[in-house]
Amino acid sequence: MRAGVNRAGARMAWGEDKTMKRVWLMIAAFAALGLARPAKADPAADLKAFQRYFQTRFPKLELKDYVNGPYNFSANDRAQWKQILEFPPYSFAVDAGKKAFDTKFPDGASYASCFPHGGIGIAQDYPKFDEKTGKVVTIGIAVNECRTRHGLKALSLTKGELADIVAYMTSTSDGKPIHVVIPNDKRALAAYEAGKEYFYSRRGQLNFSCASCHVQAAGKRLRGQYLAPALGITASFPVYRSKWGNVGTLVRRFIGCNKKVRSVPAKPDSAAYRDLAYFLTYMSNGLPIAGPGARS
Amino acid sequence: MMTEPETTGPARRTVLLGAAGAAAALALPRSGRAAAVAAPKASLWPEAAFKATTPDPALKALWGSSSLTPTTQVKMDAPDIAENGAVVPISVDANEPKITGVALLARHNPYSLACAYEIPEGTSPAISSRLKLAKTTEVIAVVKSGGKLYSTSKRVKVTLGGCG
Amino acid sequence: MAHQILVHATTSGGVTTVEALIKHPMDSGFVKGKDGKLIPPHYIEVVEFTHKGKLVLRGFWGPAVSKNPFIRFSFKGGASGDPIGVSWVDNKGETASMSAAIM
Amino acid sequence: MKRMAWVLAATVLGLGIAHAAGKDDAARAIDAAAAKMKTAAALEDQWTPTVAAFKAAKAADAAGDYAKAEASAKRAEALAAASIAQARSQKHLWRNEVPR
Repeated sequence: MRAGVNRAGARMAWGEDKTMKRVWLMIAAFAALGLARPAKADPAADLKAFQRYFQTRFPKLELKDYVNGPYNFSANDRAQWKQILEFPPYSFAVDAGKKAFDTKFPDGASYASCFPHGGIGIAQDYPKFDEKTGKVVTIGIAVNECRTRHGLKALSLTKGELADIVAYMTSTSDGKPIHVVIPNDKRALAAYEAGKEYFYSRRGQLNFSCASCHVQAAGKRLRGQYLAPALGITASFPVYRSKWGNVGTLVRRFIGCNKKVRSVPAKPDSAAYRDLAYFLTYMSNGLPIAGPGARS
Repeated sequence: MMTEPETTGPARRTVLLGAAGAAAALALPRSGRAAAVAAPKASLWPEAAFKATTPDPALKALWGSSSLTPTTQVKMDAPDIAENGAVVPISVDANEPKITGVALLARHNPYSLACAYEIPEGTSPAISSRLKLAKTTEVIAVVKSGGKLYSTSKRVKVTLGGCG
Repeated sequence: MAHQILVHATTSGGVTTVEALIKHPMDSGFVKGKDGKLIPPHYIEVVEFTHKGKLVLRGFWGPAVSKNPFIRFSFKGGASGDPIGVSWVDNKGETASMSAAIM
Repeated sequence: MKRMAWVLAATVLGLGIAHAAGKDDAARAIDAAAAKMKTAAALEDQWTPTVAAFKAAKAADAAGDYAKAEASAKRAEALAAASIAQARSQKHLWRNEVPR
């Protein structure tokens, strides 16, 4: 009596059995039938469709309103948020970030020397595709690359000093339209596609994709809180979350979302998160930077 | 959904500038600045009032009375539902003459008294701050004027924050 | 760095409005840390605001005041450039103070 | 619905595998789980309960509770297998979620 039934059942559910494998393939093929074939990546067309999707669902919202995330959906929450923004809790982070940013490295260089325009007013251009390495570089990763180039240790990409620095840099881009560029380079397009696939793929034991919450269920309540639409969601990062009690980066939020659906998060500097940030931020192109932000 | 969506851009920007401007005057403790400001005396803190678990003994310990006169002259702005119980913005204002004290109490917090203020002459009783509410509770604003206590209260619902 | 105070004081129509954000954990003693143990209470007990050395507000705070406390109040008088003093003492005896000019 | 199916499948599989087990059974189960988990990780779809079950298996194994070690390892393997199936199906299904 060694759980024979269970094992058979298990095989069926796992899709390990050969017959089942065929069934899986058929299901997959069937699912793919209705769509255009996995065609060439067309970020511009995706962007249009993405923004149109939300504008059809929430006709009263203007594009720029999406940077206010969940606060478009509840007057009660919005009023509290506005009161908190009167003296925003991320002020300390911006202040500390500016001090760190202005501090010279031991070799005499500084963060400003690593960025175009001395790092001021450029946050809207990130993530960027680096043609040398063929990788996507988020603003946080760029800060770390700057540090290591000058003999300093890389910082945590999720919170603390790096989040403060990025918060300060982002504050100097306030209101500037997000301007993520996807060059006509196979590697850049592949990174974009990988980010897109990550965003829409269900994962974790709860079988949620990023899109399940932030596209399909956007504007709906999940345990008392409104889900922010994916459109505009990156604009407020880094963000001070009352729940955290400090400022965290976009990648910190990725990690949190992954854990929430019972999925082991990727590494903060992984290709998965770089590509996800690339795709997701690109989807908000044209919306104003509103970071650092404050959320519950 | 909100009928009048608006962005926060400009207002937010002002705030940031304000904070950054003030940052110039940012000071570290005991930094020996020329205009040194003396630290308050810890002994002033009304410990018994803050250790009381219900409003009545808290007010008795604080101001010697728990007899409240509800009035519309005391105004409190608090949300119907707290977005996050850890940070609930609450403002008080009052129209009574000669106000010398303002206090906020949350009936169902572990300790009811949240904060109390001494209002010297010339200072307005209008005070905004952010409080923690452990669960759904009546929040009571009390104002001390001419030896009497005036109050208003409001129930604030606290739900569990969900998304993680 | 540990004890920052941000102050924003403006004057208009003979009334000065003071806004302050004070960096402090304001641990209530009821919250568990990552190690599963309760974080001991650590909160500001008394905070004072002065205008040119004269007390304009004294606050008594308890564990129910939010982390990184914010306060806004106003008083009659005050002119641009006048010093506003802020100081606090917490339940562990730590103190911090600063002075900022009215904008 | 789909979500429920996954959770159910994973939960049902984790149950009913307890039996008298020896040290070798536990070791075999742990190895099998580790192998499946490696595949799941490569597909960027490891589930946190998989990791928890695997940790529990290792801990029980170290404590000499081989029956528990084997049961936990099998649960980890089942969960990893479910996540692999999820990841593989999503390689195609994700496109259905893209707004058009």
